[in-house]
Amino acid sequence: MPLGGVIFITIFVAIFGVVILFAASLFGTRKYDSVKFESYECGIPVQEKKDTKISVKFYLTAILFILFDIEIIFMYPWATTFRDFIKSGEGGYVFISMLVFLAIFIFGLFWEVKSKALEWE
Amino acid sequence: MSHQTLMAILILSPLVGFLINGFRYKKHSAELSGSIATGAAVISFIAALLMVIDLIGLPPEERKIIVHFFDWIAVDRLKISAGFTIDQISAIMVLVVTGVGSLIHLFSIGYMHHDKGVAKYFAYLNLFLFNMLLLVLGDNLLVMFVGWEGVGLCSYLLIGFWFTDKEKAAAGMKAFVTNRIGDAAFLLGMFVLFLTFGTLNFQEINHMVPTTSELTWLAPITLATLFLFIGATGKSAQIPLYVWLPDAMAGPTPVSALIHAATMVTAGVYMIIRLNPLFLAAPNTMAIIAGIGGLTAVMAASIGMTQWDIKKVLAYSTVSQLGYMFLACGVGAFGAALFHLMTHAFFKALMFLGSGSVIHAMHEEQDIRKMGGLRKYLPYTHLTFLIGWLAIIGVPPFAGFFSKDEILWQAFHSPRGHWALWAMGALGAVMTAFYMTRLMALTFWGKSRVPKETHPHESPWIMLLPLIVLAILSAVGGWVGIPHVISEILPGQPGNLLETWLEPVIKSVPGVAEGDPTQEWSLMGVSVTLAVISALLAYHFYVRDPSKPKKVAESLGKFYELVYNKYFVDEAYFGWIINPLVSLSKGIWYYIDVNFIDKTTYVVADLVRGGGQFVRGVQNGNIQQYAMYIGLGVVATMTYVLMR
Amino acid sequence: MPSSDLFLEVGLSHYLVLSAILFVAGMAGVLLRRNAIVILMSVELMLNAVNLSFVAFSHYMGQMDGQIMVFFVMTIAAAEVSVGLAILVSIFKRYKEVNIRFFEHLKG
Amino acid sequence: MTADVFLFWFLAIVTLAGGLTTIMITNPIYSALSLAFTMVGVSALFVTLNAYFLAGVQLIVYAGAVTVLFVMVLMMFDLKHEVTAFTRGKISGMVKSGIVAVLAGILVGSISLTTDIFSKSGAAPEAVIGGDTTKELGKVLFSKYIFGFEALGILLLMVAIGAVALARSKGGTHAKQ
Amino acid sequence: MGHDIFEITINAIKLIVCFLIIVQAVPVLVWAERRGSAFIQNRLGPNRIGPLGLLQLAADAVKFFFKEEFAPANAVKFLYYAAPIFALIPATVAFAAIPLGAPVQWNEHIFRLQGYEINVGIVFILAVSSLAPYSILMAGWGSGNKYALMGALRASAQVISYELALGLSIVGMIMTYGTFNLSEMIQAQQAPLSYSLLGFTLPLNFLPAWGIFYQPLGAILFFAASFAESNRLPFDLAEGEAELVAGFHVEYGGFKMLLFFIGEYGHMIVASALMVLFYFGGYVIPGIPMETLNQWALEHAPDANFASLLAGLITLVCFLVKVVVFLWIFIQVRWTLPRFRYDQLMDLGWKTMLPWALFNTILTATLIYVAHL
Repeated sequence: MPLGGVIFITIFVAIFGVVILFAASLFGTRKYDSVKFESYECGIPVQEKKDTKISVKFYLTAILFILFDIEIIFMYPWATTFRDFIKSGEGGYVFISMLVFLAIFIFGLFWEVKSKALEWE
Repeated sequence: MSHQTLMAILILSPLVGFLINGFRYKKHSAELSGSIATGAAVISFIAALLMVIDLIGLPPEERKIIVHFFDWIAVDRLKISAGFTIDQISAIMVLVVTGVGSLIHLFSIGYMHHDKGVAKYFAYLNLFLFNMLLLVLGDNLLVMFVGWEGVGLCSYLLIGFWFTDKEKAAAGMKAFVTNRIGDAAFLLGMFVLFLTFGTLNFQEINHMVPTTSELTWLAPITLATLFLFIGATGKSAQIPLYVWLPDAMAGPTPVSALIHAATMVTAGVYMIIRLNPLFLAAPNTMAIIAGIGGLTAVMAASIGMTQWDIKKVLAYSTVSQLGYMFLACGVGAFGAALFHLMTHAFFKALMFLGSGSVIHAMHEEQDIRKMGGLRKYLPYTHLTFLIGWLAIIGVPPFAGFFSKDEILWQAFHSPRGHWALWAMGALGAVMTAFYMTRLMALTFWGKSRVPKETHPHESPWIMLLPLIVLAILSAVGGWVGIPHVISEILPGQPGNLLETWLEPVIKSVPGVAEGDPTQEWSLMGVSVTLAVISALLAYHFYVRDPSKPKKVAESLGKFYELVYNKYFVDEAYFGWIINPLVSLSKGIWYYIDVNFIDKTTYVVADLVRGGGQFVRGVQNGNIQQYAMYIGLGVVATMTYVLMR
Repeated sequence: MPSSDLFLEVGLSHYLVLSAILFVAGMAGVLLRRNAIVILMSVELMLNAVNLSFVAFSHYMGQMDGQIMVFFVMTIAAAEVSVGLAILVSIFKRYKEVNIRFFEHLKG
Repeated sequence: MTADVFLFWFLAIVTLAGGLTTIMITNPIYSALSLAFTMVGVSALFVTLNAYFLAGVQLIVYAGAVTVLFVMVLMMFDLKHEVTAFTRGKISGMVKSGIVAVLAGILVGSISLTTDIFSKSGAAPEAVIGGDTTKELGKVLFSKYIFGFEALGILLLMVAIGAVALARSKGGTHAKQ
Repeated sequence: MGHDIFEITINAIKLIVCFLIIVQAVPVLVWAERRGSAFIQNRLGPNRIGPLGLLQLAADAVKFFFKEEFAPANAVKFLYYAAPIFALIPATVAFAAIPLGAPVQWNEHIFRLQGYEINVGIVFILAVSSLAPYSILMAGWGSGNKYALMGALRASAQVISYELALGLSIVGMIMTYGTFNLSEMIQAQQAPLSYSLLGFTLPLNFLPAWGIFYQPLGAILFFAASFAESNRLPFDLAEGEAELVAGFHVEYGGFKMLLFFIGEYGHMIVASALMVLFYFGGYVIPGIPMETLNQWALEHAPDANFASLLAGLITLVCFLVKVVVFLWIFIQVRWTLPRFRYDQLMDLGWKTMLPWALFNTILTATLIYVAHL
């Protein structure tokens, strides 16, 4: 049963990671001072606030990724069954319906490019 | 080609045209956009023609092409397929829609030549055609409803096409909102039908209708048909929901011709004809339909006599003619209704396009007081308009005569008819003759009142061609439905083609007796004579008199008395007949239309607002509280289901 | 179902009960949490629960339709999250607030 | 206890734990991570039901995309002051909890009451789809549900356009602290 | 029951071996990378410890082990420690699903040289790889450092962007084989190559029917996207030293860092293995179909069991050789090409590779459809 194998290897790797991190922490030298615990910000004094300005682009990219990802996943069942459909004589129908879908996809992509949603800086 | 392919081409061709023009909505070339759109419409028309030819090839009882594309909705009992039907009824309709539609597309190329948003305009026009085809061809109420809503949307978009003008945008809004009221009722009707029959398919519903009529008011079929009829009054501009149509004239004139005269506004009539067995089973609804139809015919015609805007006159005329169609439906003469629908599509589209040509020539002037004598500037427009005029006032052998006469005869003769209905129809016909003649007289005849700075010019051939085609159709279109009494005296005795064609799909009213030919002849004679007299009267007043009184009074002092006397008669006519009639019309317009109907809607609006204020407390914006209500509802429903 | 079988044999009802509990948990999240993003997550949880029951029905009744529905539900869920989060981000950019109770001040 | 049964109970407990953590834990980031955990659990449950392809899609779409988006947005927001985690109002809180409890009772109760309809004896063994259902899924999707499929394509297009429009609405392109 | 325990044990051992392969490959790869890059840049590289510096990796491991263990004060401890462990899991789980060699038949038992056989292998591997952003985001957030967070967001945005191109580039390949199953794909690639279109057939018998000959564009796109997926140069924007110091693992050191390394190299190995599987015939020796090999093994081995074992081992070696070639390309590219700018990276992913992958999909579909007319 592959599922059991997947679960097994997952747990195994996790335990392996925990054990090895724990073991490494036992062996390492320890010379702590307060500076060592500061965040590394290239040596300049650490700004206490994590005053990060993050471009909305990242999240926009993630949204577009989700939407296009689903469209791509829709193509997978089609890709596996396309030959079967051709054999059963429904190839043209499925082919055309996929072309329509792809046209929608392409239009979306084209629109996003044109609306500069994918421009960085 | 298989029917499936043909049907797909027929329906999708305007959609493709819409998409192409929609994507290039910023382009300005009227020729290119127009050719694409017109091409799409013509392809549709050819496909429709091929299908109808196939249909004619079938034996009469099996004349029905059903194309099923896919299952649209399948939830429990509700099974809706994206299926389309061409049968005898929709064949006529689809030919009218695509044929007249193509002509109007062609006309638009010339008419919209200088407009900036021409690609957008043609895109909307194609979208309208697509939706209209859904409406006409759909084999169940839901597909029809999609088209129904779609044409409403396109109507809104096109009325407000010049949306930078606030009034025009408002007119679009008015049309949309008024239509929504009807649409809501239509939906309710659909629900009732589904509850009753468990299906929304036309064929199945028409099969399942019981043979006995329902006599009570609250029975399901009566209720459903009433709701559907309210929906139809919205779309087809009948009392009390007709108010949007005159305002809808804010749109480009070809739009008025296509949507607000030939096709969309007839959707309500078409729906009733489609479901004719259902409506026949509800005599109460039928009575209401006939009454409303007759009333609308008279009232709109009387309003039409007072208007000065060329398109408004035509708009009220359209409302009035639609009233005729409903009158016909109401008395069970569905064939006559469809007949009149068809001829009306021809001559009213012709007149609208003609008025478009006039407006085009007059540089966007629509006031008929500033026209007159245009005959010499616009010879072809005048000629075609003349044919339209002859058709609408019912002069034999033009198209309008046959269809209108059929309706009047049926209103009198049918078991569901009544002499009062006939009287209303005849009165409407008289008034129609009067105001149409008045329109002709003020626009084309008499002395020119055109301001000096305008130089009217005849329209280009691309606009004249549709006019000529439609004029021919208006002239001969009625010959497919010549009544028996007339055909008997004609050489060759042509049969009533339309009646034979529609016979398998139109149920007749139970208890129809054989008509008395003498009676039919005399009624026909009365109505035609009255109409001609009325037309002559209008001609007299508006062409002869306005110039004569002053000239005669000034130059011929001695004969003044005589002339005065002659004019005294005329003045008396004016004072006693026309002015009271005009003020009565104005009164009806003012008190009933503006004060009563509009105010009623305001009261309803106030009630709704008051209720809203009251309920508003619950809606406090706390989304989680809303979710809680939903949860409560779910728990309650589930408990109920489990306890049952 | 006899209690001895409850733990030894797994059937449709096991999956359905699991799905129901997950669904109700998600509903509790929607009703009780204050953070709008967490509410969206709870909605996802509910959708997942429904998906689970769809697949379970599909498996035990031998029909594919359930799985197709799951496919559709996933798509719609993704669309919903995209738009929902886009709205939340817009609000957050303006008001620095993700508390659901704050949102009631946004009514016009 | 066979391996299948063991796996079911293991996954059920794991998934439930993940789901409950999602709604109970006050830190939204942990909430999102445990949601991802739940998604993975549900995906594994799909595998026990032989819906291999759907399990993969569940991972790709939910765990790999939707929840990543949640995590990214939460990290972008960088919520300093923690929002009060739960509803405060006593009455509404009680009503809401009550609804949840009643609904849970009704659902579980009705499922266990109707269990004999669906139990092993009810469904014929051959009706249970065995083996690979992926191609089957494709075939049904592209014949019976082709309309829904195309409609979803358009939905996704609309959402893409809408999300971009929303994300670029007022407030500049940078989240300010 | 005894049989079950036997099966379970064998499977567990196989899985652990898969994991060990990944873990052990990393020091070798690090060494190869350092030596290779040194030669590319006309240097010597590590050569002090052991012959050719081969023991350098052992020394590194020991050094890592004795590094000081600490977490920054700002860190969110749980996420900070969990992130490196989560970096390991996707690569390992995905790698275990890859068939490394022909199945070995020992009496009635069949041992597949892979952790587990999954019939939707491609979807499984894609699904598991799609979980990679979590580790990155957890590390970036858990470190409590703004450079780390920026690096994490950049890295995850990059990974998900290229996941699109990756996912789309293999649609054509799936269409060609009509299956998600990796073993069936290898089966399909054994036959000699021949193109057929509209009834005409162009046999090219001297070549195997590898995916690369049917899907050249798809192969290029897939390979390029795998670079980005494993955050390697020229796509290692997340680490961009000049801007972000070291990306999401700026606060990591010692063994935690090593675990990230293992994860990254694991991705590389999986990507190379998939490249071989999809486009280069998998474990089959080019020009020698499995039947011929089995025949040969039967003649040279004492009995059928050992013949099967021999064939399995030979195919395993063949597979590893192929994978090593691609790993070397990974290393070669890293030290040849400069890094992209971030906007260039995103443009490449969204505006170049995605449209080309779409084009590839449509082209493949059309060709398949036309070929079957």
